[in-house]
Amino acid sequence: MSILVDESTRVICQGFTGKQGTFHSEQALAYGTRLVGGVTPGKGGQTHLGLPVFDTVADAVRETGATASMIYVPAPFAADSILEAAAAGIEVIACITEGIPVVDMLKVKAVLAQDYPDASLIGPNCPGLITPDACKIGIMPGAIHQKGRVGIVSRSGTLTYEAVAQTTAEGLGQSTCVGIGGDPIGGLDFMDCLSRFADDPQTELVLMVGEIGGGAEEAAAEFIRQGYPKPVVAYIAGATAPSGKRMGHAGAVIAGGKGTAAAKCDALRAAGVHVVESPAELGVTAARVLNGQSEDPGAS
Amino acid sequence: MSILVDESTRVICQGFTGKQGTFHSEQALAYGTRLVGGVTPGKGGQTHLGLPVFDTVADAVRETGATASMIYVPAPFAADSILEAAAAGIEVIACITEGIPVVDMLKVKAVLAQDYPDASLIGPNCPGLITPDACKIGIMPGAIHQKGRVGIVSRSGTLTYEAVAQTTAEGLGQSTCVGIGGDPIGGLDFMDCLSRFADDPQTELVLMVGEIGGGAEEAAAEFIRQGYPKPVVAYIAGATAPSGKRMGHAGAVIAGGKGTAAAKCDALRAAGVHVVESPAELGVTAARVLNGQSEDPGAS
Amino acid sequence: MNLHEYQAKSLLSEFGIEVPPNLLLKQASAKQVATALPSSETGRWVVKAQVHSGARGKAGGVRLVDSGDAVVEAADALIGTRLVTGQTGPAGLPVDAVLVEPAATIEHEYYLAVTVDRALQRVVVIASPQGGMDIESVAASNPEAIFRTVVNPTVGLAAYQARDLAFALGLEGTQVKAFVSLALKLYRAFIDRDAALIEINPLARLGNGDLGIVDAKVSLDDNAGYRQTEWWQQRDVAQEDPAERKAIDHGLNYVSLDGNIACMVNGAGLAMATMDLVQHAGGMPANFLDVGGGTSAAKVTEAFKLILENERVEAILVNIFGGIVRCDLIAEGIIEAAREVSLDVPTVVRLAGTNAEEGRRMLADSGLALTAEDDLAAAAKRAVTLANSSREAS
Amino acid sequence: MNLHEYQAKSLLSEFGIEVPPNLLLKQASAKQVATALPSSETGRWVVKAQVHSGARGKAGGVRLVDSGDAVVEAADALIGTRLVTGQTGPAGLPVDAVLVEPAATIEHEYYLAVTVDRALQRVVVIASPQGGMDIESVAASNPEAIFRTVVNPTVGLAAYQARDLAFALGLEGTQVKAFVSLALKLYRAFIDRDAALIEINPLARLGNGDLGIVDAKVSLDDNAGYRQTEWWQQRDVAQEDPAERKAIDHGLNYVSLDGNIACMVNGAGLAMATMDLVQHAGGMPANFLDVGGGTSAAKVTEAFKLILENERVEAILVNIFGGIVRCDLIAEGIIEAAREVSLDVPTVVRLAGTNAEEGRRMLADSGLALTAEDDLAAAAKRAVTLANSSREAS
Repeated sequence: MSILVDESTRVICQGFTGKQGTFHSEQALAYGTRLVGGVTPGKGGQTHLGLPVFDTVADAVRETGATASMIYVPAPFAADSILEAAAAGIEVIACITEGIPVVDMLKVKAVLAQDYPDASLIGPNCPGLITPDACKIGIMPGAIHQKGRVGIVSRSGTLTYEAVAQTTAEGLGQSTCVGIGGDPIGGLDFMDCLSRFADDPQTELVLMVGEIGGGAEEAAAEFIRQGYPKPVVAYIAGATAPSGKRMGHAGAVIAGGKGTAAAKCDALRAAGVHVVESPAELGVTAARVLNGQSEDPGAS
Repeated sequence: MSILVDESTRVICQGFTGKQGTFHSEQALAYGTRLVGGVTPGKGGQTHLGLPVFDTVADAVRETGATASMIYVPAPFAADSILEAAAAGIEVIACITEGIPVVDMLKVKAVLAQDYPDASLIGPNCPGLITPDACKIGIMPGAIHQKGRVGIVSRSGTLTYEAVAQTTAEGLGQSTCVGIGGDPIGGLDFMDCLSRFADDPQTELVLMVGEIGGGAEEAAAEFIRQGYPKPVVAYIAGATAPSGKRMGHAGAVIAGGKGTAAAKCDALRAAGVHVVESPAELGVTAARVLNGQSEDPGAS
Repeated sequence: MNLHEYQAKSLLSEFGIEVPPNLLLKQASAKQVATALPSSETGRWVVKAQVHSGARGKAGGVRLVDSGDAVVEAADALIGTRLVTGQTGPAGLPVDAVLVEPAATIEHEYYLAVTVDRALQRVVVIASPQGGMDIESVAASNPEAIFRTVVNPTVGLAAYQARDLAFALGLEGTQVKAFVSLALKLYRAFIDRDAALIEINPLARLGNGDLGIVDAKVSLDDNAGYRQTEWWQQRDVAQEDPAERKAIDHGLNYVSLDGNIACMVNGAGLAMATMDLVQHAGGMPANFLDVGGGTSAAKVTEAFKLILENERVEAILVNIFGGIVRCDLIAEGIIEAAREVSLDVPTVVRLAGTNAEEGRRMLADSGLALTAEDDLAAAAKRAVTLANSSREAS
Repeated sequence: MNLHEYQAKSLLSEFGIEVPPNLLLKQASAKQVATALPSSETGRWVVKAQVHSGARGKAGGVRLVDSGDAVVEAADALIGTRLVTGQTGPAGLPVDAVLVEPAATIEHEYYLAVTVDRALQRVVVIASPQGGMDIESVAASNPEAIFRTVVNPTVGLAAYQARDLAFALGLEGTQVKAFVSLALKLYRAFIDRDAALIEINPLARLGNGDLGIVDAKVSLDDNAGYRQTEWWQQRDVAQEDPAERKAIDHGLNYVSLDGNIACMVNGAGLAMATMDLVQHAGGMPANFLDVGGGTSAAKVTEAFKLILENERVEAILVNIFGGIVRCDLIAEGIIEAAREVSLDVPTVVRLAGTNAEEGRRMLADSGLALTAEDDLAAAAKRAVTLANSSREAS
């Protein structure tokens, strides 16, 4: 088992024939992802990487039965691509594109909630998601992953790879790794992924990688506090980041005390999460917790 | 029992101090409705009809505990009033105002679905709703109503009164009467009311009054066909209305065959509904059905 | 409210939509044609009667000509006449202006429209590769040739939705982009101008492969007149039924019909129900007339005047269920009206609801020859009987 | 991207928002003041330094004067200087222009802002009756004096929401309508101009009871520059940190910090984590530097140059986890850069992920004095040790 995607997931690529789409489609295929085609409007009927190209996502879904999509469409058009995927019935939409204006994403979020509540958006501005040895939808280096016991959810890109590499090095492996992206307005958040990991029998522990800014980690802490069935290990990047530099807007401020790494770590610890101070300790901590060598941090 | 409102429902009036709001608030009070105050921005703190006036619906809800509102605000501002009521936590919003632009209502519908899925909007452009001897929220003449066994849902105003008067004359009375309004974009539809009547023990039969145009009656027919626990009597106004006169736009046409009184009656009959040809037969038919004198119309 | 074709195209061009160059003539003016006729690559022009009706071509309202002189001739033949189409009724509509455009080389005709879908409670965009004819006919004969997309009001029409339609129509290359651009602008125009319908039919694939708007129809939401004043000021009342127009001026909702029993009712639903009852009783309604919610005595008087202008009327059925409107006020209006217009048509009055008894008493006391009925069906039957006997008597 | 006050007010006035009459001076010009100084009812004017910082008043950047000559004098005293506020750091920001406005009689100061709430994933409008100071201070000391309303993107800010805020602020009579009108226009401006923040602070109740905008701050969404080109062309690079500006020009994300260990990392999260590790190992990061996803050799070279311009740097920690970016390309960049700039600062390189081995081999083969580490924590520790010993050695 895993969450969101597995070896049977049929995937398409939006922005298939572009440079990014081509490169990462090749990588996905090389990893063994069941990539079944792609979409580039106006190139319908052509073949690319040995796979069919469609004019629209609706065509691609009808012809291939795809249920997941990875989006490498340039930022000015990516919000539209997300909606196109959702409207065509795609269930897992990983939008890798960075630089989508906030106003566009505000609307996308509202439309998804209204019309496509069952679609799971990952991103934008994210590395994508991967279920090791099964399905890679995104830009992460496949080779560092190993099928295993840890579910990973992260706001960061390369920092996720760090967490992956450490859990692989510890021999724990990953069930599924989801990079939820660092944009202010995005799709699945920590809570959404945590609740999916809770239901996944393969996942024995969840590793959460957060950053300063916003209140998503606090919300996740509250969610965990209300009763979460699996151990959670967390790291929040940015303890040493200069405050006020890019956070000096009213929205962050009014949250009052929220947004700093310290506040996030406190909230998570209070919820019983194993918070590590150093990103280098993610793997060893996960291993210790899984091997029962760590007492309940809430009791300490 | 009843649906939507009863004798304990605390009601406010939006547009309270205006001419319409004042007149119908007086009528509501005279009927015994538990009207607890009203809203007119800028007149907060005043007293009107012996009741407190508030600047905002939020204030009114906080101070009075109101859960229902009747709106008599002029059309250019009425859509905003609906949203204000919903945002303040009002559960039953009866918007009597007619003439609200369609574009405004499209947005209101979307926002209600997104943010306030539990709010029930009645109307706009409707007579409101009444639970006899308990709560009158609207412009219907209270005196013709009688507490009783028939639930009434209608797209029409005065035609509803006709149905009410007939069921009163037959000694059946009404559980609740809901005028859902005749505008193309509105709140509760036939189905919404049917499903509420299905759950209401006081309602023994539902009387449905439709009109030509749109496909709401066909949708209700399909809903009933899938298994409805109570008998339904229906009348569709406009069998003799000239077709094409005001219906000649693409939206109605593409529905293909839908929209005429004949098509609606056929759909309802096929669903087992007792369809009457004459609006004068609503009361007697309801009485006959309730007294077990009518065989199953689907079998005839 | 309907716009003329020339108004519709002007409204669309406000939103950056390209429409053909044109010349509006309100009289056949050789001078104006000589100076302002747009050039035509085909050497031909179309002269189109500006009336609020489709099916103008079949009715002779669209003329294809090949010179400036012929433009003047065609304009002269149309302006000042009444055009009778399959949609206008026998009286037709007055042609007060013609629109002259260069004739295009049309390779294919598409259909494109934006409207509201009542069932879905959303705006829909509708397209078909079978344009140039009534979309109703396509819907009846070939429904799979009609493509629809439902618009979420938060984002409005999304580019992918327009693209889906473009590919469904079989468009290719630059046509896809042109179609997407057009559809997005049409949607914007629909929302920003409070339209009820915007219809481009046909949308043409021209000889050079470009897409071009040939005919355009725009109807505006009657509820939004207060904020679209620029266009409402241009409303052409000459195109409206005089009785219906007069009704609107008095806040009444009136539709002329072909029968002999006039109806005066409060509420649209009850008005339709009353018409149904008249027919059920063996008569034919002469009109739909909803006197509305805030009815006054003056309004009732105007309603009577309107009804009596129809010479086919042999009986009047007044059916009022007092809710907001009080029956005593209605009675007062009936009495005033009966005195002001000499009410010589048999009239059945049925009053119910608020202050019905007082209204009935006022009518009884008035000394007027009115027939009162309490029961709805009985009132309709009585009106039909009276109409029949008045016909036999005359 | 931040706008100057004068730009912000110009942007707002595009949306029909009334701003005070003003005069922008880029040099202290007696002639310009004589001809273009807006009249002042109070007989006084404010001369405000145009810098990208709040807290200008306390820093002497806002001068209250009572004559045209004094305007010139104040402008002369400000233009060409650097203004050091509590938010700018010790170097301050250059004052290249001042904005002159008539001084108003202010009865009360309110706060009003539009921004995005990340947690709610919606736009929020924030208002407070305690304006004129940092909203952060109000949030800390008096959070119940801050009112917020969350905007649904389908309708945008609704009139009732603005009214709720107006009443919450204690506004009365015509002030309520004025506030509602202002808030709705601010929201429209926020959406149409892709803002990240619009802040009116203070919004003043003037002597005559009217509401007036005193100071306005606008930041635009960095992602939307491509469609807000008019404003992006007016970006004032003189207000930006020269290193940070140069970084942006090269597609790098750089923030100057006070420590001695320079960091070069790919990805913002890993960059912050690397800084945390440096501190964990007993050092202090000299900068945040994200070389981004599509990193090239040229970009790495520029990144090294940027780092080395900071004289406090005593060691460099390169931490690359290859995902999109290949470690061999990074290695190539490091080698090129080390040759181009004479790399005399101890440098620890940690490469992981895609092509990491090849990258490591290239570095080893280069003959450069680079320290390679595989482990993240070890790399940070090594960088700190090297910095300490290089300091002791010098």
